[in-house]
Amino acid sequence: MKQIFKRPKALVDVPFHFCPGCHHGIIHRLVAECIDRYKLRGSTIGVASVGCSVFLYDYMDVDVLEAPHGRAAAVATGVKRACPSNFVFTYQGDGDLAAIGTAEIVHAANRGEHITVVFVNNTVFGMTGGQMAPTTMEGQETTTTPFGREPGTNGYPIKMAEVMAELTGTTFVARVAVDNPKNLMRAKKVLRRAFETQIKGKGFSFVEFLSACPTNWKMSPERATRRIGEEMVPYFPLGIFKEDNASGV
Amino acid sequence: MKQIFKRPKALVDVPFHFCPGCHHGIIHRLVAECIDRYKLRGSTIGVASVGCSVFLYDYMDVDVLEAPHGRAAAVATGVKRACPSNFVFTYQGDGDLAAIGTAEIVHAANRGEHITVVFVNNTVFGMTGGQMAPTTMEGQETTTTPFGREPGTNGYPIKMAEVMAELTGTTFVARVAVDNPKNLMRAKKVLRRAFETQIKGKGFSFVEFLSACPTNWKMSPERATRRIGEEMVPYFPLGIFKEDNASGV
Amino acid sequence: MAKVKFREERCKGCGLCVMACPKGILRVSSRINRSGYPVAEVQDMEACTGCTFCAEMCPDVVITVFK
Amino acid sequence: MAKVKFREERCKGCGLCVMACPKGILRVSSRINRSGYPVAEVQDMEACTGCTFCAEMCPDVVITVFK
Amino acid sequence: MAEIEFVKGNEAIAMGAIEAGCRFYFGYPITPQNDIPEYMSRHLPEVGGTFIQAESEIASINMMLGAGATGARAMTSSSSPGISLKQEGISYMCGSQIPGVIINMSRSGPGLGGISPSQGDYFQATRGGGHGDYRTIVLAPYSVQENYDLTMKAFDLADKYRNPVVVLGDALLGQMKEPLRRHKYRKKKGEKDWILTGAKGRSPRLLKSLYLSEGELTEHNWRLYRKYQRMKREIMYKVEFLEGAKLVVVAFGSVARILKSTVAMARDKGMKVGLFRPVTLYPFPYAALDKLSHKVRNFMAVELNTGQMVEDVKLAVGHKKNQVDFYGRPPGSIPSPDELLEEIKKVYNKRVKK
Amino acid sequence: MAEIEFVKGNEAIAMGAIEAGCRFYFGYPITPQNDIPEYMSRHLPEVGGTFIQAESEIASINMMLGAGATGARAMTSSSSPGISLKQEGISYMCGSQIPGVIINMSRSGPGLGGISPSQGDYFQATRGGGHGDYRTIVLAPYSVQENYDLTMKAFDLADKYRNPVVVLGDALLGQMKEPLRRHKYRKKKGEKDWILTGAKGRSPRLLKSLYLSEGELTEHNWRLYRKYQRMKREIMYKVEFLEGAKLVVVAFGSVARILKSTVAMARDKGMKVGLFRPVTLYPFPYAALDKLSHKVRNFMAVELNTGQMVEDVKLAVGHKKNQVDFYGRPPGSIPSPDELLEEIKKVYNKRVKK
Amino acid sequence: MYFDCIIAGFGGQGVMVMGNILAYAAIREKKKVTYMPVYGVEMRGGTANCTVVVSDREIGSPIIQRPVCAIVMNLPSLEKFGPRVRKGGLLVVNASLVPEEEIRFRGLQTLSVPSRELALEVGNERLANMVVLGAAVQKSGVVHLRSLKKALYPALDRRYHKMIDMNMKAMDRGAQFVEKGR
Amino acid sequence: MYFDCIIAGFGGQGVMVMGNILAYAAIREKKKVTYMPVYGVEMRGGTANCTVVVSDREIGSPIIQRPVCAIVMNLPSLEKFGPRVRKGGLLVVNASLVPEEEIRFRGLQTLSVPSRELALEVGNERLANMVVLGAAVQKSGVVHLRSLKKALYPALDRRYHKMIDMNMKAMDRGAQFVEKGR
Ligand SMILES: Cc1ncc(C[n+]2csc(CCOP(=O)(O)OP(=O)(O)O)c2C)c(N)n1
Ligand SMILES: Cc1ncc(C[n+]2csc(CCOP(=O)(O)OP(=O)(O)O)c2C)c(N)n1
Ligand code: SF4
Ligand code: SF4
Ligand code: SF4
Ligand code: SF4
Repeated sequence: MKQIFKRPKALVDVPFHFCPGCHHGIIHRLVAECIDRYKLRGSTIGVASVGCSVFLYDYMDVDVLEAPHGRAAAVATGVKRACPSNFVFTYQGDGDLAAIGTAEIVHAANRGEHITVVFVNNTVFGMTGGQMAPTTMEGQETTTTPFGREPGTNGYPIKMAEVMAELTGTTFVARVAVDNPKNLMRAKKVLRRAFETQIKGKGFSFVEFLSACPTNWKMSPERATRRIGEEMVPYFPLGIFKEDNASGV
Repeated sequence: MKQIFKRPKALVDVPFHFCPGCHHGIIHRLVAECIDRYKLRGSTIGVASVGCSVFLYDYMDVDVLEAPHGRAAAVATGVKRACPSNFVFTYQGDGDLAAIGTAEIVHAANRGEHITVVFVNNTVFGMTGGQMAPTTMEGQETTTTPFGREPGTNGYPIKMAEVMAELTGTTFVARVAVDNPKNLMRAKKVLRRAFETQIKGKGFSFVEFLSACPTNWKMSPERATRRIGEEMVPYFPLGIFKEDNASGV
Repeated sequence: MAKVKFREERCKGCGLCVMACPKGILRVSSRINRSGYPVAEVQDMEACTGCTFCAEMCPDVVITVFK
Repeated sequence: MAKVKFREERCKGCGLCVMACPKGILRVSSRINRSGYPVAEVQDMEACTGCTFCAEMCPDVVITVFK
Repeated sequence: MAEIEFVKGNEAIAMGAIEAGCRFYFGYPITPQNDIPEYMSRHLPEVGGTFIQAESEIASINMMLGAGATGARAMTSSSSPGISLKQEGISYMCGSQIPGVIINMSRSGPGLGGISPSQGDYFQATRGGGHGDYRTIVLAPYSVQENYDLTMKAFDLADKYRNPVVVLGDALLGQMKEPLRRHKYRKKKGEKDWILTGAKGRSPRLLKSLYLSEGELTEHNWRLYRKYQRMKREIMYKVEFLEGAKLVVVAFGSVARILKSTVAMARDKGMKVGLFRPVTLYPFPYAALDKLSHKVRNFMAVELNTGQMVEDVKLAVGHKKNQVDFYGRPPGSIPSPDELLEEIKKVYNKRVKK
Repeated sequence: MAEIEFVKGNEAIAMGAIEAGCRFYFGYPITPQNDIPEYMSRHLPEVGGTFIQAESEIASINMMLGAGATGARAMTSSSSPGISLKQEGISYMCGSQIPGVIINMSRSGPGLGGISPSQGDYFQATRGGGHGDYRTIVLAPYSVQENYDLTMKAFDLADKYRNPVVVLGDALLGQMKEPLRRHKYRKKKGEKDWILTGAKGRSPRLLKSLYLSEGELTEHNWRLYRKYQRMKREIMYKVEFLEGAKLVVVAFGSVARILKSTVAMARDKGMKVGLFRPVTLYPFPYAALDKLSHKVRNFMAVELNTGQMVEDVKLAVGHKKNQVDFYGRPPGSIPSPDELLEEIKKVYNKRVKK
Repeated sequence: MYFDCIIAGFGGQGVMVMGNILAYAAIREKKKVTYMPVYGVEMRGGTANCTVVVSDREIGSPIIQRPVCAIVMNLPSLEKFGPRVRKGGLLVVNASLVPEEEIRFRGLQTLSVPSRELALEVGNERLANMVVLGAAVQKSGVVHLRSLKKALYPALDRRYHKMIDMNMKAMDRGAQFVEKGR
Repeated sequence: MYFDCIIAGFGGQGVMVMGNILAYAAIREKKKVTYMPVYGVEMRGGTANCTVVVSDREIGSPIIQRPVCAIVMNLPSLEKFGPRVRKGGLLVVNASLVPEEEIRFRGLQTLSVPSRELALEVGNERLANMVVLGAAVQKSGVVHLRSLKKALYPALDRRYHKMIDMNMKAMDRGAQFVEKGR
């Protein structure tokens, strides 16, 4: 019998600190698979952000730099400009990227930095205990929207992939989910294209993952995973929003 | 004979400090005309930004608050939330709003704050001596792009009106120019609609003005004014990008 | 002929593998591992087709699949 | 019958009024005001239609128009 | 039991704020102070107030600047890294003389550091971490009750001096629970004749920090300087066990709280140790310490950092023949009363028993 | 004349940086230091370097953090309000031990203030305006030549200590022009074995500031503390007119430069006045001043603020029977040599001639 | 009087609520009290502990290096906090998760409570923490059992008030275990 | 030797370039020199001034309250800086923009240069600043006229080198005016 599914090599063999059923684990594995696939273990520099994924460096068998909250895209800009032949990615939550880090992601994208951004949208601030994120859905209860997010005062869930696609500087922009095997397989393929965008020197690539946070959604992992298809996908449609084959710059 | 054109009352009768041929003067006057038209002199709170227009308070006969560079939209949020029945506007340059202030404008817009944003895009940092702005055109020479803006390293001129229109929270988004009497008349009408949006409680309104900076473009006022139609308008199309008539929130 | 193997001490009993299995042969048992989580198990290994869905969906990389 | 009036000491000689005038009756003279700027002037007031274009375009609110 | 509640330190701050008339809160989540925005988001609407979770700490401080300019009582809260981001805004508020209350429930730095209590932000708070020659009043509570009381006081001081006021707590003071006695806030009188409300029936008002004409900014800075001097009226400190003390321990906030036990233990062992606790860190109680230094020769500063407030202690008493010793525990962990007793013993044996 | 150029202070900094091997510049425009980015944008490409005008000061410092982590020599520059915004990033760089050079050509605060020279950022620079218990080396040039030399030195120190280094100038030092003698940079030896370059053939490396396991962060902070102590080796200062001095004026940067004239004038008038100029503001030359205080009784700190460095002077010499006087000109204008002479006379007459 | 204790266990075992109830009970008895929680970084799992200090005088430090009493709900907590208990102090151990042989500390009073079994007797294994708390209070006498039970009202969220009866029973069962040795 | 002066005028009158040329001339003569510009806030218009200090010893302050010499190109500058010139110092005035009757300062040497007229003679009124500079140098003797002319090469941007001849002529004309009184 042959082993047809195994742990990617780039994923250090230690247990994740994530909560049961958290999709961060799946997304970490997909990133590691790509590092393996494109033989990037020796040339990758990862930029970890602040959020539940801050321990990225404990899990990825590559060089990692920790960025201040929200600034991963600026940090990655510095890294990539200094080391243009390395593969550079950021891994950021929706608080990190779409709230405090808005200016940094918009301008890194607009400059067309040759980096790959893995963006995890779980509609809450996970690490800090479930406060509202810019992506929190209308009516969703969080610890800072105890009566549900009300657009009149708290604004609307922001669609980052769409905003990114609007910027001239971006080359590849997509939104995926890993809530069922079908979506997950598609996410894999999309993530590969994002990696290839950078590897081929074509510019800025951005993949938004819809992700479950059972803990802060106060749902069972199963219920949380189903919520993605039921509530999130209708508002945050999946797909490739932009794929520019011109040689980036 | 009747006086058919006069200085608006809301515009304090002192000389502007602007350079000869700078469009800031025209735009200031248009704002003052709207304050007169809607009788807002006693209820307006203006938020001045940092840039050539920092002295807004010397010219507008209304209460004014000075915001730190880039933060006018956040400051205006605080003002408007505290004084919901006052008329609140910001007046910001493209360095202020589209560079350092990106996060603040995106999120004020996304929250649908009931404020009016007057955004002056002159493709440079005027006050600091003509450095590149996020809106600087491809190939344009500035003091920090001495060989012309090259998108590969400096990124692309950002189209703020389009980005604003993409956000669910905005009600009224438009781009105008004041480079000739026809465009100017249209700009007046558009600005009125932006004012009305707030007055009627319909939400966030945003008007981007294409504006000439003869000094830093190193052009005569006439040449600079012509550049708007020749170079800017083709890239930054004029028009109303969004007009939402539903009662804001 | 296929086989799935669970690295029990890593399992957090989230049940995403159970959701993913098209054959419905997985379940979260009442056995508790050292970390205090109930662990997933196969009820009917014979029926496994080796589709790897469970392994793909497992956030904690608990499962390996052989065929 | 229309008339434009210039508040000379405010003029900066930018010439935007000249550009705007559909009748082409304005020009920037060689007279210098107290701030050191050459000032705009009307060459042929008779031809003025009172369209207000010059006044609208003047960044320094130098011009008032009567009709 | 009606009036005594058992309350978390962070919540006491939020309660104090609302009681003192704070109706606007702007903040961005960060551990270990999230109970404050969470409490505010639930309870401000009940009193007609506004809670905004801003997109960042920078946006928060600037929203507060905006609300404060209209005369509203407003607050923002964060913890160390978030407070660093607010420095420019704080400098602007000082320059434009706009009041507001800033809570720093500090954690361990530098950088992301950790979420344990720390006093590494003493310099930042007392010397103005932002640019320019400004100061903010800094209040340092050491109990849940003081969290409540001093937050209320902070609003009065902010309005009185038209200046931001910082309440400097830390993870320990935010997380601990103690009984709290709420009391009614008595409103200070006084109109705000500088606020922006629209210039109806009056000439326009302006709040700014830019002064460009010759000499204007220097004059403005002198004005601010005189104001900071006037703030000395607000100096607060607490002393304990001073009778016959041969060694006075100087400490604030959480470590002063821990030292309360330590000093009691030392007294039990017959050591003549006293405790001096600055409650206002700016203005610092120099004069009081100076006065004390006529009676006591030996001082020991204890901090949860490698030496910040100790400089103020030296500036206060160092000009005489006094000894100022120091024990610092760098951010990352907290010493127990027993550990601190050991450190005090060392100094006591060296200085007093020698 | 070949090697002597007549150069603006800001440009000398940019030239020194490029000569010292700086190949990455990240900045955001702000008066009065725009010559630096402007020079860099023109000349970095000539040496294969990269200039980025970032979207903000925060982005700039974080780009520098990224480039510095890969071992590249990188710089950012700004002026007061922009430096306030970099404080969080500086704290992270210290925590993660990433080198980099930060230029602050400071202007007048608080808030937007004005663009005249000022020394209102002394506390921010020397005590860490950001959160946590960190320090950065601070170099204070006082001539165009020193702008050049000390910027070069800043890169070496940054690498040597794996720590950000601040060069603290101001509008005067940035705008003035003087002859400059450029000299070749001699590269310090030493491999960087901690940099991120991809883990080819080695185990992965990690640069971070988060330490959560018990005791880890305290230990990390002790390590940093010991490093800051080691920096004392780098202390630099300059003295003039010390022979027989009865009053020593202590000042740094632009005001020290102005005082050079004043003190010469005082000597001409027969007043025994000397000048002590700290060149490293952190670490501060406490020991040297202390030593001097055995010979001289009277000190006078002069600053372009209402009193910051004077605290360090007091900490250095205040424990003896010394007098420390102070003259401060708040941000907004600069005193002339004559005006300063008047101030020195007052002190001299009171202390020395009494 | 002065009493301090550390209560420790896995996240999810309800150690924080134990500390809270004890603190409220002390307040009922007009004592001074401080409560100090310590969480790990992870949202779920990891360890959690809290410190409760009760006294009739004003309380100094809310954190304690060497407590008079420790209540440990699992093995890692025993290992961490057991050795810290003061000589002559009280160590209360959740015997359902900690093997008897691990408990060997000299000079302490130890109380092993088979919490799971007793909780199941009362009706629900999730009441284990209340059983242990009842036992600890009965043994230490820091507050009256009566006060502890009354403290459930202010300490529990209103949503859980319907379960107060069950919780009281569990406390009684723990106390009874101390009295009767079973 | 020690010499310091303030050169002041409207933005656009070229006072900064005057200061620069003077500084370069001093460098040619192996003297120490500092140059300090002061701008207004506005990009255009407003006032501009700079201070040049020349000495054969190391220079202290680059800014000067009471200069040995002031060169004022317009009335506001005369009003601001005239009174500041040291007793016995030199005041050079651009007579084309400053009416003679405004110049009444005691104890100073004054030199009024009809710069516009002289510049027009040389061919271009924009050379007025060079005329005044030539006159000031001739009068004060701070540097040789020769050095001043040579200093045009390093001081002017290469783009303007084709105009160096004209500039030299203007300087000569200014010097001549001092010598001949016309
Ligand atoms: C400057 C600063 N502000 C705030 C924080 C606190 N903080 C840490 S993570 C986080 C947000 C986490 O949410 P997200 O980015 O969505 O990631 P998730 O945890 O959900 O994966 C916040 C606000 C911080 N560390 N630094
Ligand atoms: C924090 C901070 N950074 C930078 C500056 C310097 N600054 C002042 S105005 C400005 C940009 C001006 O450009 P823009 O907003 O386009 O307005 P304009 O002057 O062109 O009208 C900058 C960078 C500042 N004052 N504060
Ligand atoms: S809190 Fe949410 S995002 Fe964070 S690890 Fe748990 S489930 Fe995942
Ligand atoms: S610099 Fe440009 S934007 Fe500023 S006032 Fe002059 S012309 Fe207008
Ligand atoms: S998906 Fe993985 S962690 Fe979750 S229950 Fe299945 S095997 Fe366990
Ligand atoms: S537009 Fe106005 S300022 Fe310009 S030349 Fe005409 S009148 Fe003068």
